[in-house]
Parts: sequence; C-alpha cells; structure tokens
Amino acid sequence: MVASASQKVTYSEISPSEFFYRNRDLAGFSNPSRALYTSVRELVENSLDACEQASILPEVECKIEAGPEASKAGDQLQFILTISDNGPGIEAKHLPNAFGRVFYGSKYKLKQSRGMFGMGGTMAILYAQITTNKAVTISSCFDGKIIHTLDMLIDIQENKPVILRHETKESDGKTGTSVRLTLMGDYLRAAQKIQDYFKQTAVVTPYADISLIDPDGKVTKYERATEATPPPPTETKPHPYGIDVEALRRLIKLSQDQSLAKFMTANFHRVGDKTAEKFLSFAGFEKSAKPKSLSNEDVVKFVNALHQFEEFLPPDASCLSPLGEEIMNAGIMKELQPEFVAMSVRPPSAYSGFPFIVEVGIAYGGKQIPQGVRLLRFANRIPLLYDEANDVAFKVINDEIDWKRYRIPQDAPIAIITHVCSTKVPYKTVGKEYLADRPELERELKNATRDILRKLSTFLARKGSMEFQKKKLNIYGKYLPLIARFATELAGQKKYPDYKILLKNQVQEEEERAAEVSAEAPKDTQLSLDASIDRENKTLETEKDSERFSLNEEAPGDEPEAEEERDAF
Amino acid sequence: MVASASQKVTYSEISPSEFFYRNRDLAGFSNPSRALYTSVRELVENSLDACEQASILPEVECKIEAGPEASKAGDQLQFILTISDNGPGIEAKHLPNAFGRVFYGSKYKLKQSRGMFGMGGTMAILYAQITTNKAVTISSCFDGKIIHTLDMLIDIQENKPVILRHETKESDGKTGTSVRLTLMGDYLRAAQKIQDYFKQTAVVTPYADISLIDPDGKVTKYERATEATPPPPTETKPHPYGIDVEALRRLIKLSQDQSLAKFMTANFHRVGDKTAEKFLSFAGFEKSAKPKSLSNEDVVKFVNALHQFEEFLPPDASCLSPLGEEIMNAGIMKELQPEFVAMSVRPPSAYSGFPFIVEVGIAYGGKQIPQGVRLLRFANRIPLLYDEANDVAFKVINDEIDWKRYRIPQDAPIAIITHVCSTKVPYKTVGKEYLADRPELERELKNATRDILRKLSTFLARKGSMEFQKKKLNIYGKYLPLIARFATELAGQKKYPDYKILLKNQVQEEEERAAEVSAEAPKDTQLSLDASIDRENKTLETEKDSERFSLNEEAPGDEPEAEEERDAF
Amino acid sequence: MKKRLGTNQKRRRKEMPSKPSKKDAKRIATERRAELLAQLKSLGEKAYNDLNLGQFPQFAFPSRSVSNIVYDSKLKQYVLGKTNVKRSSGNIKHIRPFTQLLWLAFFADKLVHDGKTSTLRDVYYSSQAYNMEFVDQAESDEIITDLEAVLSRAREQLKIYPEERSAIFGDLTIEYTVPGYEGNRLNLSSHPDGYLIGPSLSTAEFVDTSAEMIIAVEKGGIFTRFVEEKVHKKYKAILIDTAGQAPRSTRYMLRRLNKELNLPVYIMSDGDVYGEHIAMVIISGSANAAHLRDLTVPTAKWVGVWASDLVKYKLPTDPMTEADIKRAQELKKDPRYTGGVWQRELDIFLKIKRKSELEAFSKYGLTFIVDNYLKDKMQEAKSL
Amino acid sequence: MKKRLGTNQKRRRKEMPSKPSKKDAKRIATERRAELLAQLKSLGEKAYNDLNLGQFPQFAFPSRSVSNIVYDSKLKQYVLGKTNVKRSSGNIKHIRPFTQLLWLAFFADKLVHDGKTSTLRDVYYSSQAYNMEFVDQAESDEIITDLEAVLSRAREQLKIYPEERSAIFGDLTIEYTVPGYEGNRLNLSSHPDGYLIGPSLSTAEFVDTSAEMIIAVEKGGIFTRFVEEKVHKKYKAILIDTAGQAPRSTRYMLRRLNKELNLPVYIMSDGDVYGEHIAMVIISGSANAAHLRDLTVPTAKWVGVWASDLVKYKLPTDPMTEADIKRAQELKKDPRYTGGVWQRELDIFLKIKRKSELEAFSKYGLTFIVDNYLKDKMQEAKSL
Repeated sequence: MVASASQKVTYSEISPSEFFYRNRDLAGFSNPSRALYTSVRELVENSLDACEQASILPEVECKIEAGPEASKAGDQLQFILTISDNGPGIEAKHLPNAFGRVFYGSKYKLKQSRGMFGMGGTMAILYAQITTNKAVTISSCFDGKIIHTLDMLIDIQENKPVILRHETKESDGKTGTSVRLTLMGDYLRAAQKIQDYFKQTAVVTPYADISLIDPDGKVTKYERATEATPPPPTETKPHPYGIDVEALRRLIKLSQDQSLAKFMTANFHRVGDKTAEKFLSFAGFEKSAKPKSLSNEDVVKFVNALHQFEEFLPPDASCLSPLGEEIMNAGIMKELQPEFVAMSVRPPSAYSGFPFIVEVGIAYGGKQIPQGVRLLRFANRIPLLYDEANDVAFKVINDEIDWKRYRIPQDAPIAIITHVCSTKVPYKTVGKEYLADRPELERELKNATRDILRKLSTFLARKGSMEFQKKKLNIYGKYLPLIARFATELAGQKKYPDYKILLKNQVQEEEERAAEVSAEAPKDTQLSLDASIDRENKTLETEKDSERFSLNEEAPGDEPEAEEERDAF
Repeated sequence: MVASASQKVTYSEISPSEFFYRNRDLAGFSNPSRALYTSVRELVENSLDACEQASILPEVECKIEAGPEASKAGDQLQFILTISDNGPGIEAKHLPNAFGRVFYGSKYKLKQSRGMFGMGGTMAILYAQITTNKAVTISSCFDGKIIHTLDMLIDIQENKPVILRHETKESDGKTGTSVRLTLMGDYLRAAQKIQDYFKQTAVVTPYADISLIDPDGKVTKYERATEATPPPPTETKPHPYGIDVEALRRLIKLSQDQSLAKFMTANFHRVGDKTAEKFLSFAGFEKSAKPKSLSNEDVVKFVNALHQFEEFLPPDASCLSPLGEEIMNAGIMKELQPEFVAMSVRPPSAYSGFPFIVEVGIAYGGKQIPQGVRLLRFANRIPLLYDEANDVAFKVINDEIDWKRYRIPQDAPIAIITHVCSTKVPYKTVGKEYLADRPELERELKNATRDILRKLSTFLARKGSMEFQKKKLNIYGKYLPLIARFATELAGQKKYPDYKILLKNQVQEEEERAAEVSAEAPKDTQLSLDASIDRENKTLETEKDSERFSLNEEAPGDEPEAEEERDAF
Repeated sequence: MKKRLGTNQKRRRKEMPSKPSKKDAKRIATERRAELLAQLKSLGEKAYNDLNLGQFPQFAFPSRSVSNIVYDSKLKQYVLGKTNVKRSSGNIKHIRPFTQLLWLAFFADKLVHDGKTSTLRDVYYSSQAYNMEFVDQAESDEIITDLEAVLSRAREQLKIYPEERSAIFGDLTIEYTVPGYEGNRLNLSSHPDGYLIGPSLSTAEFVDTSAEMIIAVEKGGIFTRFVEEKVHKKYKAILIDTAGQAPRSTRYMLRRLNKELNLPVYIMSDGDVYGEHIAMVIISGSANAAHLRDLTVPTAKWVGVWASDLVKYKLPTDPMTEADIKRAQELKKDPRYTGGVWQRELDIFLKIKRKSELEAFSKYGLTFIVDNYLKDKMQEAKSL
Repeated sequence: MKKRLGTNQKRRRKEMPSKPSKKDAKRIATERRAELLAQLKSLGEKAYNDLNLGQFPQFAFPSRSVSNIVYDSKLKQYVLGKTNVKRSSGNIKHIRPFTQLLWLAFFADKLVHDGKTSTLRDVYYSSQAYNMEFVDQAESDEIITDLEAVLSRAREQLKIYPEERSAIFGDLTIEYTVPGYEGNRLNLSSHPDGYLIGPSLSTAEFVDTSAEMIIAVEKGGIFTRFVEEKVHKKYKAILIDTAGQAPRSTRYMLRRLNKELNLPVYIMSDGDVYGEHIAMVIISGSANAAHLRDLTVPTAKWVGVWASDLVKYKLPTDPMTEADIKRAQELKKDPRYTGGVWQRELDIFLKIKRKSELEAFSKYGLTFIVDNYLKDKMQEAKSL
C-alpha cells in the first residue's frame, strides 16, 4: 500500500454539557435503572449539602411517581421525580445556571461537600430532558419571602439554560428548594439500590428527616434521631503539599504580597512566619524576594521544594466535618440496633495536601445484623453502593487485618461502617463509587479498623468472663467430689475426706483472679482460662493447647511443641 | 439546634480544562507513573489514528529522555517525551486548539477511532505544564511544504492555548506531526506497562513501524510485518436504536426535509423508503407529516417507537474498521510466534444503536506463550492493560465458557486476543481501561470465543490423532504375541498359533477408522480412543471411563454408572 | 505332627450331618481341583483356536453394571441378570484388559497346579514376570473380579487371598487339607486369643463340635471379651470375629458352619447403619459379589446392636453424619432390607439420628454386654 | 483341659535358659500383681491424705515433651529426661485431667483385682459409669499414657490392650497363665494360618522350642508365604507377622523370645523408610514409649528390604512422595540411626528416591523371596 492522499480531517469544539451528554455513562447514567438511582442520589445529596452548609436540620422528601402507562418503553417507564428540602434556597439569579449549566456551581471550593464535580443535579436534568423532552420545574425560596418557580430546558450544545416560564409567589416564611423532573427509568431494577441508599444515608445523617415515597405511594420515613449536627465545613487555604505549578502560578498572579514569606503565610494552610522562613531557607529563596519576581524555573523549583520539605504541619480539620462519635453512634443504633457499637475517629491526615479524616464504626449482634462481616462505606456522608471489591476499605478489611489477633469468631454478626471525609475524596470514577488506595488513606483505615476490633474484642472477652465465673463454680463442684470418691476407694478407706472447704476457698480465689483478668482483657491468659472451660463444651483441640500451656507454666523446662514433634511411631 | 441564619453560598463557573485539571485522576493522570504511561499512550494513539484516517502506513517514534538530575523530586524525575509520526499533519490554523483546548478535536464523530473523548493529547500537555511549567513544542507539516513549529502553554482557567513562539521552515516533502513535552514522571514504575503497551500495540498494528527509545537510549523496534491495512473507518449516520430525544430534536432542527419518510431515509443509518414507511405506520405518524411539525410529546413518542420497532436493519460495518483475519494473524505470528493460531471475526452487531464488531484470536504453544490462559484485550486497536478483572471479556472467558467441552488441557499455553471495534466503545471510565458488560457485547464475545476454542480443539485432536496411529501399531504389536503365548500355555499346546495376519489386518483397518475420525474431530469417539491409548501412559482414571464406555457400546443394556453406584460393600 | 481331639468329650457332641472320612475330604478336594483346571484350560483352548482361525479371541461374561445386578428374592441375595458383556482382543479399547484376563487365567492355572496361594498384591506384582503390567493394584483387582465372573468361581478357589484377618474360637475340631498338614486336626478352643481364618482354615474340613450356635461379632475387642466371659461355654457357641465387614473367606466359613454343621448363626454388630449392613451382607451377600454364590447365610439372625437398643439401654451415642444418614436412606430402598427388623431399625436410626457401638455397653461395666445384653438378645432372638 | 506337647520331639530342642516350673510361673505372676496393686493404692492414699489436710492433691510424673525425650546410647533407646510435670487439682486447667487420671488408676485397680482385660475403647466408654467422661478416645488414650508414665508400667500390665492383630507361627510350646487356661500348653506350629498375639499369648510362659531364630515380617501375605514355603522348617525359625508397625505386645513378645530363649531376631520389612523404621522401633523402641523399658531388642538385625536391594534386585518401585523424603531426612538426624546400614540405606533412599515392598519380589515368581532373597539375606546377616 502506498500512502494515499490525505483524507479531509475536520475539527470541532463541543460544550461541557455536550461532552457529558455523549458520555453520560461516565457520570453514572449508563442505563435506565442506574440513571434513576443516580438522579435520586445526586438531588438528595444537593439538598443535604445545602442544609448542612446553612446549619439547618435537614428535612428532605423524595417522591417517585409513575408516569402515564402510555409512556412505557420496554422495562422503562416515565417517572416523575420530586426532591424537596428545607434548605437555604438558591438566589433567583443563580437558579438557572446552578441547574442548567455543566461546570457551574457552588462546589468548586476547597471544602468538604457531598458533591465533588458540581454537575450531578445538572446531569439528572439533562438526562431527564433527553429521555422525555420534558422541562424541569425548579422552585426555590431564598429569602423566606418569595418563591421563584422556573420551567427550564438545557441547551446542551451551548451548555446554557433555556427558561420557559418564571413565576413568583409569596412564601410562608420557609426557605427551601424543590426539583421536579420527568425521566425514563427502570424502577423495578433500581428499587433495591434506592432503598439501600436511603437506609445507609440514615445511618450517617441521623439528624435528618428523610422520607421516600415510592411509585406505589408507600412512604418510608427515616426520622431524626438526634439534633446534634456536625459543624458545617468551611473553606480552607491549600496545603503546601497539594500545590502544583499551575496552582502556584495562579496564587502569585493574584498576590499583592511584597515578600515570599508573607505570600506563604497569606496563601498556604497552616504556614506561619517560622515555617515560611524555614522553608524558604530550605528551598534556597530569599524570604524578602517578591513573589512576582519568580521565573518559570523558580516556580518549578519552589513547587518541588514544597513537596520535599518535611516540616509543614499536617492540615487541620477545621475545614472538615466528620460525623463524630455521638452522631455516628446515634445513626448506627437507630438503623442497625446492635448489641454493641464502638467508634474510632482518627486524627486529621492528608494526602497530596488534601486533608481527610477517617471514622470507622463497628456494630455487633442484635437482630438486624446477619452473620459474617458486612461493610458499609461512606465518603463525605455519601453511601457507596457499587463496586465494593475495588474499594480501599474492602482491601483493608479483607487483606490487611489479621483477624485472628482479635479472637473474634469468624461468623460473628458484624457491620463495619467506614466514613472518609475530605475536601477532595479520591474517587476513581465520576460515578463516585469507590475510593483509590492512596497509602495515607489505607493507613488510617487500617488503624481505625484495628482500634474498633480491639474494642469489640474487649467487649466479647468481658462478656465471656462473666459466663466464666459461673462455669468455674460448676467445674470445681463437679470434680472435687469425684476426686474424693476415687481417692477413697483406691486407698481402701471408708469415709470420704472433707473436701468442701477446698471448694469454697478455691472458688473465692478464682473469682478474684478472673475479675482482675477481665478488667484488662483480651489477653492470652484470659483466653487460655476460657479455653480450659471450653473443654466442657467438647472442643478438644483448644483444650489440648491450653493443657500444654499450663504444664509449661509450671515446668519451664518443657517445650510447647511436644505433641507435634514427637516421633510418628 | 435551631436553624441558624444562612451562610453565604457563592457560585462560580469553571472551564473544561479547569475541571479536568482539578480531577485529573478521572483521565488516568492519578500519579507520576500512571501519568507518564497515559501521556505516552494518548499521543501514540493520536499518531496512529491520524495515519490510519489518511491511509498512511504508520511510522511512529516514541522517545523518553531523562531530564536533568536537579529536577528530581522523590521517585519522580522530569522526562522529555517526544512522539513523532508520518501522519497527514494538522493544518496550522487548527494546531493550537487541537492541542491546547479541552473538548476541541477531530474525534466527535460517529466513526471508529482510538480516541473517544478528544482530550487525551491536551491532557498530556496540561499535565506536563502543571508539573514542570514548561511549554510544549508541536511541529506539524500538513501540505508537505512548510513545517510549523509552536511553543505553547494552556491557559487552564480560560481553556485556551497561549502561543509563545511560532516558527516555520521548509519541509522535505514529508507530512507528519511531532509533539515534545516535559513532564514529571516515574519511569521506573511505568516502564513495564509502557513496554507491554507497545508490545501489544504491535500485535494489532502489524502494519505499523513503531520505535521506543527509553531513557537509557535503548531502542526497541516493532517492525512492520505486513503492508495490509484495515480500510480507514468512515463516518456514519446514527442508527435508529441510538437516537434519544435530544438527538432527534437536533436532527429535526437541521432538517430541510418535507416529509417524515424522507427525513428518516436522509438522517438514519440503513433506513430506506420501505423501512421508513413501515416504521411510521407502526409509530402512528403520517409519512407525509413535516418533521418540524412534531410537538414535544410527538418527539418522545417517536423516539420510544424507534426503540421498540423491531424491523430496522442492524448497523453495517462500513463505518467500522476491524483488523480482519489477515492482519490479526500477522500480528500474532510476529509477536507471539505460536504453534497454532486461529481467528474468529463476528458479523457486525449493535448496542444502543452503536455498531460494533468483535474479533477474537487464539494463539497456542510456541516458546513465548506461558502455560495457562492469558488474555490480551483491545478496543479500537488500543491495548487495555489495567483492571482486567472488571472487563467483560475476562468475565466471558472465566465464567461463561464451559472449557471442559473443548477438552483443552487446563494448563495449555494459550493467549486469547479480543478486539472490539465500535463507533463508541462502552468504556466504564475516561481512563479507557475496561469495557462494560453490555449484553450484546457479551454475546458476541462468547460466540467468537467458542468459535476459536472449537478450532483449537480440532487442531489439538488432529495433532493427537497422528500420534495415535503410531501408538496403536505398538499396542497390537505388544499384546497379540502375549495373547498367543498365554493361550498356548493354558491350552497345553506346543506350537504358537499364527497371529501375525491378524496383526496386519487390524492395523490397516484401524488406520482407516482413525483417519475418518480425525477429519471430524473433536468427538467423543475420537477422544475415547485416545483415552484407551493413554492407559499405556498410566492414567487409570480416564482408562476406566473408556473401558466402561466401550462395554456399553457393545452391550447396550449396560448402564454407564455401574462403578459409582455399586453397593459400598 | 498329630493332634489329639479336644478333651471335653463328655459334653454332648454335635452330630455331624455327614461325617466326612479323611478319604472323602481328599476325594472331594481332588475332584474340585480337576474341575477348575478343566475350566481354565478350556479358556486357553478357545483363544488358541480363534487365533488359528484368524479370529480375534474374546471373552463373554455377565455384566456387573448396576442395571444388571438384580435381587433374587428366592435366594435372598443379589445376582447378576442376563446381560452379558463381551471383551474382544480385536477392539483397541479391550485388548489390554483382554490380555490381562488371559494372563490371570494362566497364572491361576499355575497356582492351582503348584498348590500355592497368593495375595491380591502378589498378583499385581507377579504380572511383571510376564511382560504384563497393571497401573496399580486396583486395576489387577478389577481383572481378578472379571475372572471370577467368567468362571463363576470365587478368587479364593483360584488360590488368591486378600490380606484380611478375621478370627474364630470355640469347640470345633477341624482337619487340614493344605499341603504338609493333610489329615492334621486341631481344636479351635485351644488358643483363647483366637485363630486367624486364613487359607488353611478356609480349606479345612470340620470334624467334630459340641457347639450349638455361632455368634459372630464385629470387633476383636468384643471377641476377646466374649472369650474372657466364657460365652463359648455359657452358650455352647463358636465365636467369630469378623473384624469389620466380614471377608469373603469368613462368610464362606459361616455358611459352611451353618450348612454342614446345621448351626444357627447370630450376628452382633455396632449400633449404626454400617453395623446393620455388616449383618445384612453375611445374611444376603453383597452386590459386589453378585456374580458368586455360596457366600450367604440366609437363616442368620441379626440380634444387635439395634437402633432401638440405643434408646432402650440409654447408650452413649454420637450424632449420625450426613453420610450416615444418606446411607440409611439408600438402604431403606434396598430390596434386601424388606421386612421386619431391617426397616424398623433403619427408621429408628433416621428418627433419632444417633449411632453407637458395642463397646458403649462398658458404660455399665465390662461384663454387662455378656451378662445382660447378650442374654436379653438371645432371648429375643427366639422370636425373630 | 490338657494339651500334649508338640510331637516333633526328635528334633534338637532349644535349651530353655531357665525352665520355669508351673509353680514358678504362678508365683512370679502373683508377685507382680501384688506390687502393681500396692503402687495403685499408694496413689489413692496420697490423694486421700492431701484432701484431709485441706490440700489440693496432685500428681508428678516425667514430662513427655520432646525436650525431655533423650536418647540413651547405652540402652540404645529413647528415655525420658529429668524434667517432671505436675498436675494439680488446684489448677482450674488441670482439675479435669487430674480427675481422669485418678479415675483411671481406680479403674485399673478394679481390672487387676478382677483379672479382666479391657481395650482402649472400653476405657473410653467405661468412664461414663462413674460420671467421668472423655471428649473422644484420643483424650482417654492420652490419660492412659499419662498413667503409664506415673507408674512406669505399660498399659498391658494394667490389663488394657489395644485392638491390634499381629500373629506368630512356629515350633514353640507355651503355657497359658490366663484364668481358665492356667497350665494349658499349646504348640504354635499347629495352626498354619498363625496364632493371634492377644492377651493370653502375651502373658503365657514359654515351655519348649526347637527354633534357632525369630524372623519377623511386616505383612500377613509374606507371613503366609513363609509358612507355605516352610521357612520355619528350613531355617528352624519362629515366624512373626508384625502387621505393620509392631504393636507393643508383639515387641514385648519379641524381647522375651530373644532374652528368655536366647534366639536371634531378624526383621524383614518393606523397602521404604517406614519399613526401615519398623525394624528400628523393634530394635530401639519409639519416642512415644520413652517412658517404658522392656520393649526393645537391641540385638535384632534388619535384613531387608534395603534401598540397595531395590537396585540390586531390580525391583518394581514407586517414586517416594514428598512426605517419604521428608521422613527420610528426619530419620537421618535421629540418634537411633547412627552407624552402618541405617545411614547407608537412608542415603540410598534419598539418592534413588524410589521405594518398594516385600511383595515386589513376586515379579520373579512367588517362591523367589524365600528361595533366593531370604537365603541371600540370611547369609549376609552373618556379617552384620
């Protein structure tokens, strides 16, 4: 083949909404069931975010109504989805763009929120429009006085809202936003995930009142269990470790500061005079140098130095809004009703300059939790329901925890709840389904998980120790009379010796010992004692171990491997 | 808690390049090693796409040079990456935007290409810029006369190129493009994936000359093995099944057609007068109705009907460019040097209106392929190297193929090469690493895989059958004399009977039978004969089976379960 | 060597139904041997003639596949049906087992001629002297069973014995027929640890006994206990330890004791479904040996340990495993298990889902099993 | 009942080193019994007194952990070292096994008093009569071994026998000491299938023999072959079938035959490391029984099947498994295996990595093992 004449190549530009319209799978709208689920979720999250930013106790209602039968196509059906909240509302001037423009929103900040990409709501509206050609209706009251209601379409090619109707009416003083859209969906297939989503959301937002009204009119209410709310997250300055060349250039461009030292304290998270000075000396810059005087090469050098300097303080948590023990406890107790619950909230940490906090809870027993370990994952209070096996938390719990250490029975009924909050959650996809295994995140998850497992282990050991007391009494009561009998007969005596005093003494003594031990459980001693009790439950293996152990205690010359290494014959 | 006064909420818009700058993990730039790999890959794919669109036999060079030691930061180092091709070049007026603007490109068409999202090259340049602050240098000659060379940065906030230098010089008549950028990367960690990438690319583009020059100056050449190229893909009209409400609205808006019938034949893939008429009657529209007269509700009704009408022809393959048997064969022979290779090219199929073709090849034996089944995945000629376990092809091969049917030994050295080409490959992420399990795709992969396994099975059976002849001769030669001896002694005779004629006859007869059988292998008979040969190799299990089988053949009253179900005592 | 008769001649001796003279014993043995040798020779002649005619020699024998194993309710045992299988040297798939079978006939012929015995294992190795080979012993065992089917004779008649070790004890005088011991007599109560039932005892003739019954038990420990507690005297019994599932030679011995001496046989096995089946196999034979006769004692009685005894005697028990339960359910459908005690006890096993064993009676002291249980059972047996 | 002596009195009879009279045998047995009973009683008295003093009774006995098992190169066997373990009823972890041990002493005392034997399994069940229980037989077996260590006596002296079935054959006249058979004599060549070595044979006294050696083989099939080929006559040998690893009672019997009758012992086992170890355990005892004496025959000779024989006789072999190889490597480090043939043959096993067994000689015909191999080996044995 000889190269033929060039074919005509044409170039074109597309808008962001066009891009996501064409590639909607990327945002979680890959099929009618997933699209319905994603729409519900994105809009509910917008509502919760709005309430929490405004420190309002959230009240959110999600209503899914079936459209007319005629609108059916295969397993799909038109659904009318209405999400209403009591949030702060949106100013009328922002209303069209906030919902009708991709890459426009309130979430492009270094601040914790459920939304990350600022386009979930718009994508839901876009998807509704391209499947049903119906306008979305948005109502919002921002000032408590006037409710603005818009009927709106999106001009996808231009990435801009097209307003069909704009009405106003008086409010009764309440603020809030309501979005009503009509989309093709597959509720039958999506129902389970939607229910899971609400159920799990209720675990981490026990301070919210959430109602779900399904197409049959059935109402499921997730009622407020506490009025305690996490503090609203605030915006933060970037941490030095998170700065790249582009970011530094932008900061310099905006900066009015006269010296690099001042520039640093003014623009970087947790950098004071002392740290700035130390850093500049480390990086080889004059502290009095003007930021704008840095050359292109200087900027790169500066950034590299930022990443290598080891004395920056870790980011603080002020910009983060973890749930905290109280709220998480309330959520777990309310939704899972376990016999035992424990929490571990890790101190703030950071990856690539983004602060994050890991919180892990464990729930054990009760009637709701099935046997085996169940994992509930959350990131910035969003339940993550898909692709569990790809998630870093799954990896940690399955591969990196030595469960044997904690002596928790394999089939114990356990739910582990992980919550990662960050100004930037390291999702692997726009669909927000699982977290990347960043080493820092992995480490924190591991530490927190170990912590809660220790707590559960202690609980189980104490629980066992109570039963231990009773059993011990039984054991002495059982064997001492037998010993007396066999000794008497073997010795050819007539009268039994008086062994009852021994019985009484021994039991008191043992009780004291057990009490001490259980106070610092779980320990090998405790478990070895337990094990010897277990003989009575016919578990010979354990029994033999403990037997050998005890012999060694008293005859230190003995070696514990005795049985295994003995000659085969 | 009482709802406090609303916090100030601020809104802002960001540009597409800003979005992907902030969320670069989404495009495969999550860390320095992955970023280096992705950059190489995106630019090489741009080059190959360009050549193929222009029917030029590709020559691509990829050079990775280490930057100065001083630019080192941790495991990262500055690398200078230069990708040059002999493609058609890019017109000077498009050059800045093609490389400096996200969502600008030549790939937003219903046409098969490696690129899908039109932003890989720009993302590589953007990533280079934010890590090293260095301009990219782009040279291109489009007309064979003048070479334009640009030094360029991207204004990320504005999503537009900033040209620092523009030079021209005369060309020696050759067209082509070269991109040279400086980025922070981790070559040590990326090296293996980069090498795999080139090696696998060579398998599916045996008509390309590709060179890789690594930071040590080592040159790896993947030389052209054939001049046959797949036909260049062409653009196509959308298939009715792929139309949504938005798409239909746009088509109507642009249409000058006076009737719906004409509108359909003019705008839809493979819709002629007859089909259009049938459809319109099915959907309840007048064929003479004017497209622009459709109401919003009509549009939805029309689209739903499009999705439900079952008589549209499937998309044809004219817009697709599968590799074909010849090229795939050449690629596999060249890179894997197997003992046996077979291909299966499926007829065109479609999902959601997007045509696709599945091609699957199998390579067996030889010195390069290790034992066990190895899977090489390709989509639109791109090797997919990450997240294999999530891919639909992995699922098909591991869960949906009944390998036992094909009687291929478990540890046989096998490589399976899957290639999916489509105007829209259903990737699950922007990073283009694995394909979604669309049922239509799954079905085609399954059929093709079964086909190649049948071919391999036949090959192995034939191979076995040749060895079988020799063995059979040996067996009769071994046992007949023994039979003669034992019969003679047991009967108390002196002279051996003449068994040699029997030996001769039998062997001829068997040879004929075996020849017949092997011609239609693999069948149970053939394999059962093989099995009885295997006795000699001391594989008792198989042997017993075949024994029972043969007894049953001749005594049909017998049941094959005899052994297992017999009384335990 | 000469042995005197046992000294307890004052007891009432069991009348031998037909007291064989020494000569008779010898004559019968000689006749049997000649018949067997003729049968083996004819196999060789047939193959020899076929070869000379340019035909592939072949064997035909009854199929041993499950579908051809049928229950003969008159014989009260499994027998093979009418389906024959053919094994032809002309078939590439058959030629190897055909040759093995012919070799085995040749080898057995030598054994019988030379008056030697061999074991299953010996056969496996002996083949190598003739350029024949077996992949493993399972393969040669299978061929031995094939030859049994071809000849309708048990392998023991071909002088091939398994390595099994059951034992006998009691007042029975036997006369050996094995080379070197012909005519020697021995009383089987002289060694209280019991006599191994090996090739020489299997082929001995019965001379004299005072016993009135046979009691077969499943285990050596119980056998020793019975000897120690003088069950042989208390019940005028010959005791047999089957050592688990009774080997064929022991079942053959039991049948002869029953038929030739007209002694009733009582079986006492562990209290589980396998124990029940051990009794059943003594009474009605096994499906595996459906191609053979003379291995059953249809009048024998299973007296325990029954499932109902587990309850009645409050024995220590273990739970039945899944496999135990499955086995019980299979046996319920087995035609040998029709009627009375068999079905009833299986039902109880399946209901209580527990099992036990003979030693469990030690819970009540070592002698309980003899002083109480056996006594109860022998009483009960009268009504069986 | 009375037994005549064996009839082959014309042969040269082996002189009994000290012919025990019937009276002597009885006296010795009575003395032993009294000593044992006293020992058991003192255990009971100690516990009784402790209880009366308000102390928790305890047992002390030699530890059987590996670190306390040491090789005594004089005795040429493993013995226990000086470390003692204590088992106290005052320790919650010990009270259960302590009670079990005391119960077992009590139970053994009853057995000895009543002159009864019992099996390991009987002991497991008997406990239930006394509100004692064992989780499984492994647990009661362990306690039995503990009591052996406490008393330094083998369980057989306590009348507790395992269910093991080794056998003996040859010209040896014995006299029983078991109840009901006291004074009865039997010649062990009278039953060619062999005599089981059970409680009564284990406790019998030796009266007379013409044998000049003992040949112990590992397998019943070979034992039968040896009888059939008249090895007992050709070599004036008493034949013993150890039935695999020789049971303790058989090792005790071998020792007595060796010591009391001054007969050399030759051992022929399978051609693998386990066969080699079977021979070694007869000669030097096992680590498991390090707490006991009188179970070894230090002068016994292992004559085959050696690894070198596999090569020399071109025997059919199987490859050694991973486990076989590991075992061989362990044994190489075992102090019992120092010197000559032991190390040499292990080295060859490890080099050729193949194994074989006694029946493999059938490759050369059934009589080869006696006519050629045994002959060669007995010749060779003279130089061992």
